[in-house]
Amino acid sequence: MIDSATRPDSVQRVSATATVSTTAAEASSAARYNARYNRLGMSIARLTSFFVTAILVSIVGYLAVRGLPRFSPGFFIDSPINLGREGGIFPILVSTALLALVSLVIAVPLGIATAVYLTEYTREGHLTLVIRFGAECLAGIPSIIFGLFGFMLFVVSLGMGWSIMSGGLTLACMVLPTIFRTSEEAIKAVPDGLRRLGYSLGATKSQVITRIILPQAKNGILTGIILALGRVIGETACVIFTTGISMEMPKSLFDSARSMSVHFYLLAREGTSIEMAYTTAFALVLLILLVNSGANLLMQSAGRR
Amino acid sequence: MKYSGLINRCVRLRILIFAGLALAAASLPGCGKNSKGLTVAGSTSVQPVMELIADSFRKHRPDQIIDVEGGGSSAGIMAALTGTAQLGMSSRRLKEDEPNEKTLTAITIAFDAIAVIVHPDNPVVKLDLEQLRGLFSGQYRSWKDVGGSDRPVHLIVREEGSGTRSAFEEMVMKPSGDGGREEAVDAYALVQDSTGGVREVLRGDPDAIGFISLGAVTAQVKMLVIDGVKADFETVRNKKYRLTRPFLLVSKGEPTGIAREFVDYILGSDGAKIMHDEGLVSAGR
Amino acid sequence: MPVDEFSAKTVGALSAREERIRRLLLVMALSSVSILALIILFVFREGLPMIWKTGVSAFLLGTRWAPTKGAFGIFPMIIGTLEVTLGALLIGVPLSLLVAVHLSEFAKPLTRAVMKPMIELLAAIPSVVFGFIGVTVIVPFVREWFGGTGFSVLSASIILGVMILPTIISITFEALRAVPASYREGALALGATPWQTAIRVTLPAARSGIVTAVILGMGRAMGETMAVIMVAGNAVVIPTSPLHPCRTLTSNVALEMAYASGDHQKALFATGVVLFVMIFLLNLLAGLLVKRR
Amino acid sequence: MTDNAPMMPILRVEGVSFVYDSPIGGKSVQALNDISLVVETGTILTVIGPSRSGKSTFLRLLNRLQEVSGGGHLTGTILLEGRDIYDDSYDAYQLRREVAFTFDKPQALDLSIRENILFGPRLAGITRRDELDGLVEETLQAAFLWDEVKDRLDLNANRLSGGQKQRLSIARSLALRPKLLLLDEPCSALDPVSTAAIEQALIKIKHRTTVILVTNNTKQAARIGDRTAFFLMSDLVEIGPTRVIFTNPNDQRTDDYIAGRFG
Repeated sequence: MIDSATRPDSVQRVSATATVSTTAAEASSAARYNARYNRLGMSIARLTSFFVTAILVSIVGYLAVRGLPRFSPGFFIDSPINLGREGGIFPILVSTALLALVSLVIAVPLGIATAVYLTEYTREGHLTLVIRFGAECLAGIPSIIFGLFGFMLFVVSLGMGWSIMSGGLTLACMVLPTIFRTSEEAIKAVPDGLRRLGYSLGATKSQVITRIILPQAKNGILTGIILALGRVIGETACVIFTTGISMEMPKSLFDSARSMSVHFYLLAREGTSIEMAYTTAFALVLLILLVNSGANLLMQSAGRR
Repeated sequence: MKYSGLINRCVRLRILIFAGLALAAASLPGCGKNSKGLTVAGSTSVQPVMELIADSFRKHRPDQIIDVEGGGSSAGIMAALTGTAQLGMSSRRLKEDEPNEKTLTAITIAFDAIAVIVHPDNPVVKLDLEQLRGLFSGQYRSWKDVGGSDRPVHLIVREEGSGTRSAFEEMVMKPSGDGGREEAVDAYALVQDSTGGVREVLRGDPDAIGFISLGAVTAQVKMLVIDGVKADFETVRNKKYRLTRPFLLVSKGEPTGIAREFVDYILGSDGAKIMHDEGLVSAGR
Repeated sequence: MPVDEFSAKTVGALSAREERIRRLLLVMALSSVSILALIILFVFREGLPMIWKTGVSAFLLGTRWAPTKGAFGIFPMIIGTLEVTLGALLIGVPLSLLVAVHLSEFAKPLTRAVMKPMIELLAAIPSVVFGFIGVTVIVPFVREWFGGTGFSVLSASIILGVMILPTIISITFEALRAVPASYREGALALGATPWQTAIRVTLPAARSGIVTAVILGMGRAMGETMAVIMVAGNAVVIPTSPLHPCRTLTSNVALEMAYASGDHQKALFATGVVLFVMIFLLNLLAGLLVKRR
Repeated sequence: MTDNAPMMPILRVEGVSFVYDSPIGGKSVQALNDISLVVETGTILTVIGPSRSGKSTFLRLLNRLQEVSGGGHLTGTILLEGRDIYDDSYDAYQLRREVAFTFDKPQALDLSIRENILFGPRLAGITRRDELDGLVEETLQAAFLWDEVKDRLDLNANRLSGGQKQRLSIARSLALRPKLLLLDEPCSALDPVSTAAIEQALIKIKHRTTVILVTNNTKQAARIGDRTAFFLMSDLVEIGPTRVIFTNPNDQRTDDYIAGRFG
């Protein structure tokens, strides 16, 4: 029985002029109403969670159903034949990996270095505010604009042509704001006490950064990198303009290449082969599943030493 | 100290990358792509057939690297202008406002028919130009107006600037003869950015009508007879089917060396055969 | 004599190394900041002159977009972007809040450990795949059940609504987890049911995190290109009903960039400028809302 | 008020004043004015006084840790064994190894107990395995923590209780083999048992490592302080042998504070 002190909201709404004391009957009906309301609310929430998870399972399932018939281990080893209507996607897999590697090898150090410099070596001021704000706005810019920026700068004026290098540099510019902002948040989350503790043990500023702050912020930074990797692998418009669409196996970073998402896009949109499009999409989702769960494991193990 | 070693290496790594980045940016303006092999870039309508021709050309000249890129006609033309690609592919005539189009030489390599397609269940079989213009300008709202069933008309067009669309607008939306003003395509027309996109929409919507390259027509869609002429290899070659547009290769000055050889190969019998299989009429002999 | 964090000097070899590291970090920070500035300048240099040339009001409020014929009005697309983004939020936000509350407040640790990574996987699926599933599943569904061509604001909203779920769910989840347990215990101690606690106490306490989540979700919806192109129909009209086709600013750029040249290409950059300004205002709004706590 | 003591002083502070950098537009805050005192080697100096009397700031100036938490302007000199620690030629990072510091809130690095202790020595370049292991045992013994953790040295230090963490931070500071150990209210958050353990440890190590202990617990000062200094509103009111300060101080304000008439 709820004592009269805790007046459930429902009773207040029923009669705004009611006196403070409620009769026992009134209180118990409110209790039943609350309990039912509570069960209703919680079950709606649980239902929605299952619904959202079901959406995911059905997407992956749909891709699997449509993609599995043509899916064989060979798919990852052979090269595409006849515009990708048959054969495998080995060169495309390699190109995607190279593209991700080049873009992250450039964007990760730059992003973390900027985050470290702006949090540790400068005082909070107008400059840091402007930079942070600029990065946030850039993170919202659609990738096609980066695509054309990359095309004009790297492909044309720097003469790199359609190549993994141009694509990698463009994708690096695109994910740099994301990595910078997530790293900065992670570094800021490190309590100041740990910094002072480091200094009190005779560590220099760079030692405090490399031995205390970065290890402590590692999980946050890793999350930023995974987000960036997801975006790089999923990118199409920007990659078509900078890396090109050649299905040949790239022999150097300056050869043009086709990433898996672009391959899926061209197969699906040009209607070259819908089945192969689904197979590629299914392989892509598997790849991302691997990367994500690998990273989660890394974070879990790093979390509890 | 395992983790601090990792982080220290990270500092050295950064120096390495930064040097690499600077080196890459500095050393590259010169060499670019053309020093090794041939790059052909441009229109996404021309790219598929160019890819097939390049495949067979690679068997013919294995020592040469042929790189076929997409990106659209404008990107192709710009690539040809800046030398990023020796040959630019375009599915439309060079526009007047294109910069110094005087320095670009255009070589017509094939004629591509634009097929008007509908859903297989659509009873309509043929249309004349005037009806086609009426449909696409939004004048006729229902299939009943052109002899079909009383169903709303769903128009599918390509995006502004695409070779296929500008050719269609020139030949259909401009009333022939009295040189009247070109009618605008109905604003409610759905826009898809690729041949596959148009076909994909048509496959699923019985009330839709669109236009794509003849080569891209498949069993899932029905091609209409326009002005009494059915589009096929013959009617395109003898110009009886009037909805055609040229596929062009553009290059800065006359193509030379491997580029010249590739163009000759395209216009030659091998190229013509591949183009024929893809529903194109070669502009060669 | 100033005693300041930056005046603490070391002596000898150690100080040389410290200074070298500081200078290296400075150079890298400057280079990445200059890249950011370079991109912003690039978009404005290409796009801004075109806005002046067609006149700001003509460009922003014009309703006819025929770039090859010199008509540059992007008002229908601004409305398209706003409608699609609003639609996505109307679908995405309620679902996300319910899921986040369930995961953070009511879910058993096992269900949380299973569901959370799966939802995060949703974020990793490339937008092209979403777009394609949209065309093959959502569009026919909308066409049968609601009529019209199926390519509409509604289809785009559904697809974007699903795409922004992981972003909003995970950030809201973190915000809810950050609410100290004492808040919940306080409410429960006063006889509130778990549902009332979650809705009346925990959610309000995490308000600033939730606002950030919604703003980031909105940013993702506005910036999305590929998926929207495939399902929205891309007609340049002001959609007066959710079943009408529409074109968003980002789709406009991605659709025509391949074939745009001269003024047409500059007009597409101008669309990029308008988009940048809209996202700029969005982030400003987020900044104000969060600080006001 | 200067003070002349017979033994060779390890630390001499002459006319030290410190003004905090005012936040933009705010009024600058005088944290210390004209402090002069001497600390003998091998003794425990306890520093007492109400909060905001500047005693913590004074402590942080002795090993230049104040620079890390906030800027300010210092006048006067601080001599460690005769050398001015604020002279440009003095390596601040080396100073912090010679003058160690433990904080009021018990804190540990997200590492194992052993790695926490060895963090400082590794930075100082000590690499030999046996020397490192020796340091771990010796400092944990000195901090009265060895028996409780000797068989779980690889446990993450954050799993320890508040009292254990504080003793660990003392062991961590001692691992630097400092000449001087500064403690800023180490027992403010601890239970009496842990407080007693720490006081025992300080008495045991004082002959090798001189101790300066800032505390708001006057009884603790009375218990273990050889000499005591009383700070009030950024002034050094009085300094002298603990017995004198607690029985008949020269200054009435010291007597009032110790008797608890104002805090």
